[in-house]
Amino acid sequence: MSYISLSDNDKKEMLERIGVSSMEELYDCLPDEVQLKRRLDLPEAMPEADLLRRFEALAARNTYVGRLSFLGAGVYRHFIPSIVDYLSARGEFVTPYTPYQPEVSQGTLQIIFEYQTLICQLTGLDIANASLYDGATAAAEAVLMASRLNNKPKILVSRSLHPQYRETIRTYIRNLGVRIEEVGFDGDGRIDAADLARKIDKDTSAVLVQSPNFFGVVEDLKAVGELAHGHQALFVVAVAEAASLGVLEAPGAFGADVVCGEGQSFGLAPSFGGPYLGFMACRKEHLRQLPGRLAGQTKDVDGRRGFVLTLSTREQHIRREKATSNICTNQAWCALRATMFLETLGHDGLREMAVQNIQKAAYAAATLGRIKGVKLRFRGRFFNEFVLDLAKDAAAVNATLKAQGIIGGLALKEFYPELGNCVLFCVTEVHTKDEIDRLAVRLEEALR
Amino acid sequence: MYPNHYFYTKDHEWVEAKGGTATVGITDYAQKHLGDVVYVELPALGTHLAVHQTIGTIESVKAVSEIFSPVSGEVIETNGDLNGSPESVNQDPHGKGWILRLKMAAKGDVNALMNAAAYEKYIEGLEG
Amino acid sequence: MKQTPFNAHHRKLGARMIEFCGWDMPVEYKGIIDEHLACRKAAGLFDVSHMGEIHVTGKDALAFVQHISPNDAARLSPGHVQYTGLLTPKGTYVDDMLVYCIHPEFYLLVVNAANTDKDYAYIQAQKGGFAVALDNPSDRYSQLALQGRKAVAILQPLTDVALAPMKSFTSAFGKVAGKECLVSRTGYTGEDGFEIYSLDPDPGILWDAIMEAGRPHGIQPVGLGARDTLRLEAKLPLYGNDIDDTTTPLEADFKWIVKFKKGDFLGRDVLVRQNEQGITRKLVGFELVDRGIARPHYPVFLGGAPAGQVASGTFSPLFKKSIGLVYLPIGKAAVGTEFEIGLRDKKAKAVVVPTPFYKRDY
Amino acid sequence: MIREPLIFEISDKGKRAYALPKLDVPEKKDALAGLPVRAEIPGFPQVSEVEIVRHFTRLSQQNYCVDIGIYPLGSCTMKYNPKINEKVAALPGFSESHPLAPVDTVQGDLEVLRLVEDYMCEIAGMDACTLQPAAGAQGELTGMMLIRACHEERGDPRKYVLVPDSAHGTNPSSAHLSGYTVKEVKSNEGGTVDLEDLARQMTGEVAALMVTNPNTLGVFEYDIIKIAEIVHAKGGFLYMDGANMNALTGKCRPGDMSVDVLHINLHKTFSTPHGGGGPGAGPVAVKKVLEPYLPVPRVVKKGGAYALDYARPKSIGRVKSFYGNFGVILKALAYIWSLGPDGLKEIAEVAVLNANYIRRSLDKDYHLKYTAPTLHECVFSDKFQKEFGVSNLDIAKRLIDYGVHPPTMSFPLIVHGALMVEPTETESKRDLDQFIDIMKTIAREAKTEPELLKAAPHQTVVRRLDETAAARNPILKWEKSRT
Repeated sequence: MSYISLSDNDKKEMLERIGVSSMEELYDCLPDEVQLKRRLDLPEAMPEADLLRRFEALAARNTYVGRLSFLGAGVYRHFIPSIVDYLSARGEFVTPYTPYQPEVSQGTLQIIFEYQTLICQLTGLDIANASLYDGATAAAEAVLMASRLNNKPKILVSRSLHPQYRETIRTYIRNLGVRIEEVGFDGDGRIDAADLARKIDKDTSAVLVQSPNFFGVVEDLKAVGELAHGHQALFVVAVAEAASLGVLEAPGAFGADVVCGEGQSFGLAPSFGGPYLGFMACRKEHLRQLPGRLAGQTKDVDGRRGFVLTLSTREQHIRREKATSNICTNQAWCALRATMFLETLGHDGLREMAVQNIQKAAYAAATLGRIKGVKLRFRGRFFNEFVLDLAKDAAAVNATLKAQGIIGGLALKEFYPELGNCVLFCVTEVHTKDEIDRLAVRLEEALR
Repeated sequence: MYPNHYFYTKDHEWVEAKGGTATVGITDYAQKHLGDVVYVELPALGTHLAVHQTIGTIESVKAVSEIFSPVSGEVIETNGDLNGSPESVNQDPHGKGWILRLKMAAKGDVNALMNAAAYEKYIEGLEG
Repeated sequence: MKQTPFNAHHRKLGARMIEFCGWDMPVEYKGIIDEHLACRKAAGLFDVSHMGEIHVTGKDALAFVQHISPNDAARLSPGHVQYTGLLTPKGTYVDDMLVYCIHPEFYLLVVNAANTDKDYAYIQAQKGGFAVALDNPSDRYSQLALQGRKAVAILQPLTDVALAPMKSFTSAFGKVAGKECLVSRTGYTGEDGFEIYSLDPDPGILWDAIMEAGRPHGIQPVGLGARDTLRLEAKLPLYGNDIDDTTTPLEADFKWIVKFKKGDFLGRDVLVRQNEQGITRKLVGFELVDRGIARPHYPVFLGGAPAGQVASGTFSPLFKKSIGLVYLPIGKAAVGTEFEIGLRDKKAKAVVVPTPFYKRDY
Repeated sequence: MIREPLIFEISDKGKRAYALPKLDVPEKKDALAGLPVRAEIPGFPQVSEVEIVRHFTRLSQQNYCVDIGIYPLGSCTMKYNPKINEKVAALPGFSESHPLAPVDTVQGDLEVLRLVEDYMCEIAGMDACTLQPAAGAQGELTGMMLIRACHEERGDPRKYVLVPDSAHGTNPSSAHLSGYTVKEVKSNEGGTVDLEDLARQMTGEVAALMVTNPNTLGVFEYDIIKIAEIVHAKGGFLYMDGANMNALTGKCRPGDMSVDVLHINLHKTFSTPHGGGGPGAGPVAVKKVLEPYLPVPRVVKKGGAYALDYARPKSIGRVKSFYGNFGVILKALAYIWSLGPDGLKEIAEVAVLNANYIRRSLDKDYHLKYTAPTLHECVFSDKFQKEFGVSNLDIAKRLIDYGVHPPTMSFPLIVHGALMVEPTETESKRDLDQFIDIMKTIAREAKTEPELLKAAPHQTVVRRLDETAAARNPILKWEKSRT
């Protein structure tokens, strides 16, 4: 297949106009010794039909798909209304570049503006950027932002922050003279207040907690925020399951200075890990240190309302090495889907969806909790994920379930050795009662 | 155009020294090249500045430039009005658009700077 | 006659200058024995800017070095240095050399002054289909060798390179006396020490700074004369004496630089055969039992019959006796074997001894 | 055209676009008790399905895009985005797979990753590749971190990174985030790296040089081999920004030019859509020496099956969650399979043909500061038009009136009033000729009626917007009070 629109005749005429005799001659400006003298060693071109067959064969090897699964851990299945797929597939949304020319990008710009508004409403903060890569990088950018704001050297993060978020933060700060310390969790699965009090000091740039945290447990943000502010540290809240914001109080209401998180729950497919949507919001006074693009409202020469990318002096294409971040391309199309998703669910729909998550997870936890050899690991209240402590080796149990066509929860040993046979289960509105009951039956068998 | 009792730097700051106090701003030439100023980042009061140390940054829509202290001293006042109306840097760079006041550490600092005539000659050179 | 950037320094120090393969070089300053012992006991500074430096760069740089060197350059990561030979297809020496891995696609070869042009021509002839660029910037390189147990103490204050942690046969870039240099923990004396390469057009300060810093430590400038006695005590071979295009690394007792397993390289087939069939002669060290000094090319007699000639020989300033190297037939080469060397009028008794003659004790 | 209101302005209680299945588990009455529940989300919209469909359809009509016409944004490679790619990425077998699923249940996904890694290595002439970076800038950051990690292991991370003054702003920014101080290397009169300046600045304290090749002027660094030699001679690494790979695929390979590490933008060269500013993907390909430091996990093949290897002690760690923007990577694979080796060579050649055709056709009407031969793009300036007080911005805005998207203007910084034109291989001769005619017309208009240009655009849903006001008092979200 080829997507070229030139006829041989066109090529001939164009070469003549340019004044060269051949395509090769166009490359005379390359030294001979670097020119590739052979064909690339790649599969021969495929017509669409063959291509599709080959991909379907590959997809068929993903036997995960179609099985009943209770995996969450930062990636969630929520029902996506069909208009989201329909509308977001429009070429006018898929094939433009970043809206550098506002007069011909009002669609994208207004949608980013609406997106920023929605994120502010959900997080309870003043300002939100146009998106970042994903939840993990958003957390890393939040940490960098904090150290720019108060240039203190120490970051405290809860051990119940998503393990991959912690790893990503470590990578981002490794060369910047900022260090990160972990704060443990207590029997409720919440951040260990005593440990936090012990570790926080005047060198602490920020305290970063996730809520609901990696174990699904909802943190006591008020208490953590007060402790952080008591030491002139910034209070950063990460949200990995954004659907929770539909019913849980906005982190901003608890004094969060920065809220960062993963927007995948808002209309994005799991898609083996990406593309997702990092979101980030902060207070007005920190605007200048917020990374990423911003759409702003203004007027045109005739006084009509319009939208533009603004405050770009924070960005690398102007400030170069002094920029707030090196992020350039972000996840605009993912933010567009999130906007469509949120506006489709609407105020009530989002809340009902979130409540159903709580209800179904609670039912699942109760049902599974009754099984012999199963204990609910943490006492803390949770959103749509919960940790079960199994009497048998978690990996073995998961293997047994898999043989029955069920993908159980995430075995935590690999991430938390101290949680030996604990498994993190996720239940959302897409799981039916029958499916939960089926899991209960199989789990009981597996533990016998 | 350029007040005679001011002193000027190659980076296009001006300084007016009265008694022990120096008022600092950017020149008309600088504001013209920067374009519409949208934001001025001011230093904290009490900051001690050495000659040519960065005072802060001044931003237009598409450009950022740093402001350097023409003289050494302690910041005793900053022009808060710039937060609300940064445009005064464009409209009145040598007056209402002033940026900060320093308690001078060494009055002699200004001797190293250009007077109006020298500065005007200097920018002609840049234009050519 | 070519002059090194330090020529004036030598003359100022009243060095005795000679022509050495086209270069105006110092042979001695205070005297060979003084310089020799200073280097053994404290430190010596050598101007070895006459050495040859050859660059091998490009995508196939490693493959090419592997082709021309019997040692395994693939074991070198950037910053590492390797002693090896440059061999003819017959497995005999064109020269011996150091290979510096500066970068996986940039290697620096350091060869003998006497052979630089010959080596470079030979290496170019091997280029074939390799995607490499070759360059011979020898005349732009200056090189000083600071050798002796005090080397670290003398050099450290002058450089931002952390010397103590440097392993032997590694190198690092850094400033020495403010000049950009490549500092390498290598040498040709058997002592600890450094070889300092610079491409600076005006490296004179290097000599002055090192001499200055070394004075309290008892540093002395060392000429080519002592350089030869020092290297011989340490049994480091000299091309032209101990190795040449008639001898192979196996015969010269350098089997360890021949890595048969690494794949093909110039002379491999011959060396494989020689290795299987076994060598017929071998380079060994000797002491003169009778008085006198054995020098290169003096005839050697085994049981009265001529058996070649002395390769290297000199008076050892450290051991105060005549030592040297000689090729003897396998079977007649064991330690303790006695033979004779013709000194002009008489035959003097010599005995095969363990080598190296000198091994540093720190 | 009527302006489309903000969704919040048409929102009203009781409207619905979404209904949930009713709760099928026994309802727990006190389910919310003890949780910090919010009473409402102030201002959050509530509209009907029809309103949403029309809202977004109308908004879509206010966007220009590749599917509409030529999009000659220099260095952005706005080529056609094949529709089959979208279909492939949407196959449930891929889109529904969970990144933490047991590896034996996602072998298809892992093979996709491995294939694309291998293809990137073959196309770029490198030894190993990571697909984790989410975009070009993150690729740069990753690449610089690899370099730093390697230097660190040798005992000295070094201090500086050299960047040519023609480089894109993300280069210095990424180097800075990796803990390096950036030094600029001058461009010579030909617009390429000044070798003397490079040699002068390239010391043992310099960790790497970041070059873009062909550079942002579209000029190929003819001395790239020499450049690599100068950098390598001091133990430094050569980083190549692969933003302009579209000019090179199948014609030459960075690895063969002694480049040590480069990033490739799948959303440029490999046709994945820009989506109005992402998502993209910025794979990083390296030579062997840097492989040990690549982010975890690595996709490895163990006994016929693919697995994820986390046991990499020297790795810099993760740069984002999971394995990269998988959906984007799928589209790139579809593109590579569609085109094959000859197709990939053809896109480079035709991209260069189109760019040179435009350059040749307009070099009388628009000033070319640098006259060296160029590949996939060419950079004009507004020098001729400046005489009539017309700037590159005015030209850009006037292009919009003619239904064409403007070229890049924000860089390279070494060309004032730049108009960086990259047509890509996508355009037909008809579209190219049309663009050329329009540019010529505008050049004439600049002489005859400059005011027309300064007031442009005239035909759009909004006209020139007051960016100064937007920056002076930022309005970054809708608030009830305002309407």
